[in-house]
Amino acid sequence: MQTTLKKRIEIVIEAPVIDRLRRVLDDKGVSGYTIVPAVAGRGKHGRWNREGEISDTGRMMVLFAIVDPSELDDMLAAVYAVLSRQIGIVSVSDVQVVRDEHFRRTRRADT
Amino acid sequence: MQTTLKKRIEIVIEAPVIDRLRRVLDDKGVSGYTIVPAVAGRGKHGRWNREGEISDTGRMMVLFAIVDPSELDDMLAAVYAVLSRQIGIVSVSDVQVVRDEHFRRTRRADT
Amino acid sequence: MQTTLKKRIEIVIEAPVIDRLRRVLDDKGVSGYTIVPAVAGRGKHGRWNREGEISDTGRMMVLFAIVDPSELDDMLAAVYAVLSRQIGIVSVSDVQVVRDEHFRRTRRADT
Amino acid sequence: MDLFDLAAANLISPPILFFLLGLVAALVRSDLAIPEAVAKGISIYLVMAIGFKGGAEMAASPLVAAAMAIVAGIVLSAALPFISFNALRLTSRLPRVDAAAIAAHYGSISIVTFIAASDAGMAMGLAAAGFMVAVAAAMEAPAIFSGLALAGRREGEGGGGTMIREIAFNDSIVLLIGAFAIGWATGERGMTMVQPFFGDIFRGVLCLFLLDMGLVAGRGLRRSAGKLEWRVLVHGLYMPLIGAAIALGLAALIGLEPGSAALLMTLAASASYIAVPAAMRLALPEADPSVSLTLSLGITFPFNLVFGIPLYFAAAQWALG
Amino acid sequence: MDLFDLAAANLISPPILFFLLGLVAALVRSDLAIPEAVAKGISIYLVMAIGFKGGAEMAASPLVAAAMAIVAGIVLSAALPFISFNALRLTSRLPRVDAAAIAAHYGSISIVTFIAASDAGMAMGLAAAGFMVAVAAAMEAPAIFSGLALAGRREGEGGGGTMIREIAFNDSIVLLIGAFAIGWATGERGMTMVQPFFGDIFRGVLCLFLLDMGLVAGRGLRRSAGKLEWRVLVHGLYMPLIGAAIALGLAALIGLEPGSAALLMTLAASASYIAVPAAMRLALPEADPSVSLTLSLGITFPFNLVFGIPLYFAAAQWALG
Amino acid sequence: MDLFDLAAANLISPPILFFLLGLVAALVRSDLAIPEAVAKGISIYLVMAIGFKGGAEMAASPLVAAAMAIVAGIVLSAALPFISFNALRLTSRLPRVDAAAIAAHYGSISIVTFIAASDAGMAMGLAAAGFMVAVAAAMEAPAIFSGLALAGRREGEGGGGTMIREIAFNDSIVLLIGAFAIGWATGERGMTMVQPFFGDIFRGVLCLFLLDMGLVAGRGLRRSAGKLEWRVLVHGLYMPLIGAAIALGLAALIGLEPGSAALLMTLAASASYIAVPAAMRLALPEADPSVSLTLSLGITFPFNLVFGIPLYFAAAQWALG
Ligand SMILES: Nc1ncnc2c1ncn2[C@@H]1O[C@H](COP(=O)(O)O)[C@@H](O)[C@H]1O
Ligand SMILES: Nc1ncnc2c1ncn2[C@@H]1O[C@H](COP(=O)(O)O)[C@@H](O)[C@H]1O
Ligand SMILES: Nc1ncnc2c1ncn2[C@@H]1O[C@H](COP(=O)(O)O)[C@@H](O)[C@H]1O
Ligand code: NA
Ligand code: NA
Ligand code: NA
Repeated sequence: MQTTLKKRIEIVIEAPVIDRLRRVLDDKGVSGYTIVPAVAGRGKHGRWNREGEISDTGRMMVLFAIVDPSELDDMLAAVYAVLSRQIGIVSVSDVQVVRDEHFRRTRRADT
Repeated sequence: MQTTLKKRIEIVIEAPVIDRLRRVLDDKGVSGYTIVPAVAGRGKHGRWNREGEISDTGRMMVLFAIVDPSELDDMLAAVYAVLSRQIGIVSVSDVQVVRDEHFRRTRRADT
Repeated sequence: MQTTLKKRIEIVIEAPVIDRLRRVLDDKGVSGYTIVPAVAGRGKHGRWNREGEISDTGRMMVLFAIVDPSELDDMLAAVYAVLSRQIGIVSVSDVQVVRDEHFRRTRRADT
Repeated sequence: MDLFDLAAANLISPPILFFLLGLVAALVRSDLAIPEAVAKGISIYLVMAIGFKGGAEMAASPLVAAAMAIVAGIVLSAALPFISFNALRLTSRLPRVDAAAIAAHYGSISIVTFIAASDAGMAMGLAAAGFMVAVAAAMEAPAIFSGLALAGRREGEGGGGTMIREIAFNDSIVLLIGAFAIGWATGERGMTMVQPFFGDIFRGVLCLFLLDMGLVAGRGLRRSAGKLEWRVLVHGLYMPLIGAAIALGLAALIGLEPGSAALLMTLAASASYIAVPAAMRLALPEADPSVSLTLSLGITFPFNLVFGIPLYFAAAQWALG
Repeated sequence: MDLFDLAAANLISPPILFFLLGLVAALVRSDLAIPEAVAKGISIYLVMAIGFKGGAEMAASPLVAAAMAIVAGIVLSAALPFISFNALRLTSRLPRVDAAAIAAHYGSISIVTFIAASDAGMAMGLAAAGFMVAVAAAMEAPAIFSGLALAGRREGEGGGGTMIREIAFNDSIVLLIGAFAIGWATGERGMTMVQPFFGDIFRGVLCLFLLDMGLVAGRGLRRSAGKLEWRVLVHGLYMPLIGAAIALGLAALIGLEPGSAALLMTLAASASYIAVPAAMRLALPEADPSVSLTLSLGITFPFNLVFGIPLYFAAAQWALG
Repeated sequence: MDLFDLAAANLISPPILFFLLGLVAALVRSDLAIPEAVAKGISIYLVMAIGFKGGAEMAASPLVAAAMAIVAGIVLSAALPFISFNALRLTSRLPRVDAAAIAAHYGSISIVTFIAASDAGMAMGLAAAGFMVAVAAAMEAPAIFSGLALAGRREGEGGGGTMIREIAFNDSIVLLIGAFAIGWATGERGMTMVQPFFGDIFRGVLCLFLLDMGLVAGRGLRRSAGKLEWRVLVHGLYMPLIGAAIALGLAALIGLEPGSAALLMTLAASASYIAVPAAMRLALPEADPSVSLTLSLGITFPFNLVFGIPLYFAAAQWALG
């Protein structure tokens, strides 16, 4: 099967800024992303756990986006510009995708 | 530690067809998979968000399966045959696993 | 952008032992991890599905940790020592991270 | 009460006002949101409660009347998609498969609209027969088969037998019929045992649920109403009226009293946004789900809730009262 | 009422019928499902309510009787696993560790079975003493230690001290005892303040919860009943009867009235499917969890709910009434 | 009732006892936990109910009194952060941005503390005016702008206009004001329609919610109290008293009756742990969220709930009764 190399960016980010992150990705024309809820974790800022919480502060969300290698640096720069002072981490890995046409960069997504 | 190369297939797929996807994987004898719920995202079909929804339409699920490289093409072909008209994306990456015996292909899984 | 190679360990583990796993990672000084809930899956032990369940037995959690390659073997050994008899799987992949200072190994995490 | 009084009473009832609150909150982009699990839990409660109450009241219903109403419902569910489909094909440039998918939504029903109408009827003192719950259950599925036929699809494709099973054992049908049967079996005595939960707090829980439905409808509207062709959009306003008018005729034919007739009209007027969208994703994946969902959830649902229900009650009373 | 009447009354009560509805829905593979978060939330509500009510009724209970019942409960919980283990080893080829794990489930209790039995007793007019809630709490943990002993496990292994803490501060024990203490402290006055929530709607909420339990039990059965040896399977049917019989003897010995005795029998007859399975995964990971869970949740739970509870009430009334 | 009686009555009321149960359970590391979705659902219910009831009682309130109370609330919310900030800077070595973030929490309010105080007032027979709900809504946001000013931040940075929108259409403000307006619009008649859900079971649901809040507060305390400087920690105890005292003065000035005055004191004394923490993460990301959250949720919230509320009611009655 014909596959193409893409980059998978995975961002663990505190929930209160997830909307801001989505706006950045939309503005950059990133073709897509998916958000998965985390329920617990640990980092430099200590341990956290969602059970029973009613506030969004202190919870993390995991966002991943599969992008073209050519867009990677641009996108990371944008993400860092906005989120550098927030709590979270970013990592990047290689993936292969099958349907390439799914990942064209679009001009601007609908809101 | 002795590790073996495997492939990690990650499928983001609309919720109404997740049972059909499971059936395909079971029939192919894929040794295992795990499903994680997504809560929001964006793609060619627009933005979505789970909050307050009561219907499964319009939500995505993330399924990942760690399989032997030899099974990969077969499995992708099967997945695409069934899901090509549905909303979602598929990506593949390399992973190392430690306990290899966990990933033997079985004939047919129980239902 | 300056990136560094790290290892991403992904552990699918039965929920009742997740606290034990967290304790092991804290003791090893692993700098961070994130836990994501799975909702369904299949493996050698059969199919499972969370809907309507009230007990934690039989559900899986996905924990991922991004660690320095130098820590990998140590950490895997520790994880296996404790969890070898439990239900679950472990896989490792390569990732690039941007802010390296995020992943220094700490002596012992707060509890 | 005349139509104007009915409309006014409906508009200042807490359930409708909470729905409008949700709608407005979503339109001003408030981050108010009810967790998905809670919304699903409440919808299960509402279906159980309405099913149970309907069943408990079956003692008072002649079975022949029930059977006739069920047949009327099935006919409506199967026939309305043909009207909806042709109207869409005539007035818009929607592809065949999209028109067929939308048509299936309009033949089937929205159980929440039915619940809100039952509650409104009770508040007006226009109670309906218990068997109307069974009519609601019977109307969910037939429209799906009409929709598939209109799309030119054979049953073999897209799942076939599996799909028929999936539709027949669809969660809200199973729950509605099951709770109805339990209510019937336990009767008055059973109802007394669970009255505080399934009866007393029902309308308050409905307020909470309609708040959520308002939020969902409002978000749906904001997201995609602008993208709909206006000829498709107005379909969401006139199709309920067509459905209700035909249902009124059928109700007169089989001799339903006004309360029950208004509910049959509501069922005909309402469009599915849970069962049918899921079925369409399986059977007609080429159909764009956002068009039909915006139409049924963002246009028809609010229209029925705010204007339709008092109108159907007024018409039923005027014609049959 | 004789046994037949009791059984009939139990069978047509809404909670049991909703349980059966869930069971049937799961067996016909309906996709009906209650969200996990809602199911957990309801189970917390039920435990709070039953604990609170038990505590509020403590004013009426002599403390000596309470102490004796608690001791009887602890004895049952610790002793029943030995019977269960030997029966399994004698009749089946289960490995030692699996038999020990199952045995621990049967010594411990199912709080939902207890709640359903309390509710059934109330509906029959056979109220139980408030302290039976404390007996239920006391019976959760001892069986776990018996199970570990039967598996030949020392306390040092598999967590040791940590595990004892985990079991003692187990969520349902903490909540049950805490709510019991609060009910006791606030008495009649406290009960009045929260009666509508913890009292009036209780049975209705129980219906919703048992619907879910039916779904869970049915899915469990469908998934793995076929894989169980039949000798293991019948253990899920006779072991409750053995437990109930011994409990009836102890109840007679310490002079419990019929209502309380029937609850002690129910506790003895019931098998854990929350606390013990989790503890076994930590302490005896080699034991196959699907065997014990299918047995306790898929076989014994429905058996007790549908047949056991009326039987235990009838027997208690016949022997002690 | 004198202060001692009030304190005792408060301490043995089920809601407070369930809160303490949660606190203790978390401190002994029990795994008791209410699912996040359920906790959020319940908090939505509580805000809806309190808003609706407040609105329904507006018929009885003179609008001038309401307007004056709202102004008093806005003044408190905007001014208290300046006191809190200076106290923190004087007594501790907290960086400017952290002190400003904490100060914003103390100017704003905790809606759950307000709800618990309303409920306690009702139980004591010291009802408050319906408009106090509007006062609570008005007090959420002003403190945030004071906090930003104290941090030396212009509105342009960190989101600017977007942030003002996010704060004004914050979910609890929208819901509180919306439910208040609906209650006002439907009045007595509306209240009767939903009394069983929004009225009768309210206190019981509050018990369940405070159990959760106890668990959350206890876990927060366990996790990070040890890391707080004690000079910061005591701020969580004296700042509520300062706020309450100033509020009492204002209440006397504008002529509030004791019940309403006690609620104004409670609002001034309470610290936000939902809206403000989220706003601070957006606007002042350098501020360490764990410090302010531990302080408001782990120290001030339990203090107000257990000691503050009876104290404020006693003081209001003594000064204005
Ligand atoms: N090395 C890591 N691997 C996976 N997740 C991490 C890692 N470091 C941090 N996180 C996640 O990011 C959150 C914030 O990290 P921190 O800013 O280091 O406290 C943590 O609570 C974790 O959920
Ligand atoms: N490039 C991508 N990276 C991550 N998730 C994606 C991507 N593209 C699509 N998705 C997910 O798949 C869903 C459907 O995609 P689409 O068919 O492009 O609308 C989206 O809503 C996202 O949740
Ligand atoms: N190959 C795999 N890929 C992804 N997840 C898996 C795989 N194998 C097992 N799992 C997950 O781990 C759980 C336990 O696996 P097992 O012990 O094989 O039953 C399964 O229920 C799945 O959720
Ligand atoms: Na219809
Ligand atoms: Na037992
Ligand atoms: Na304040």
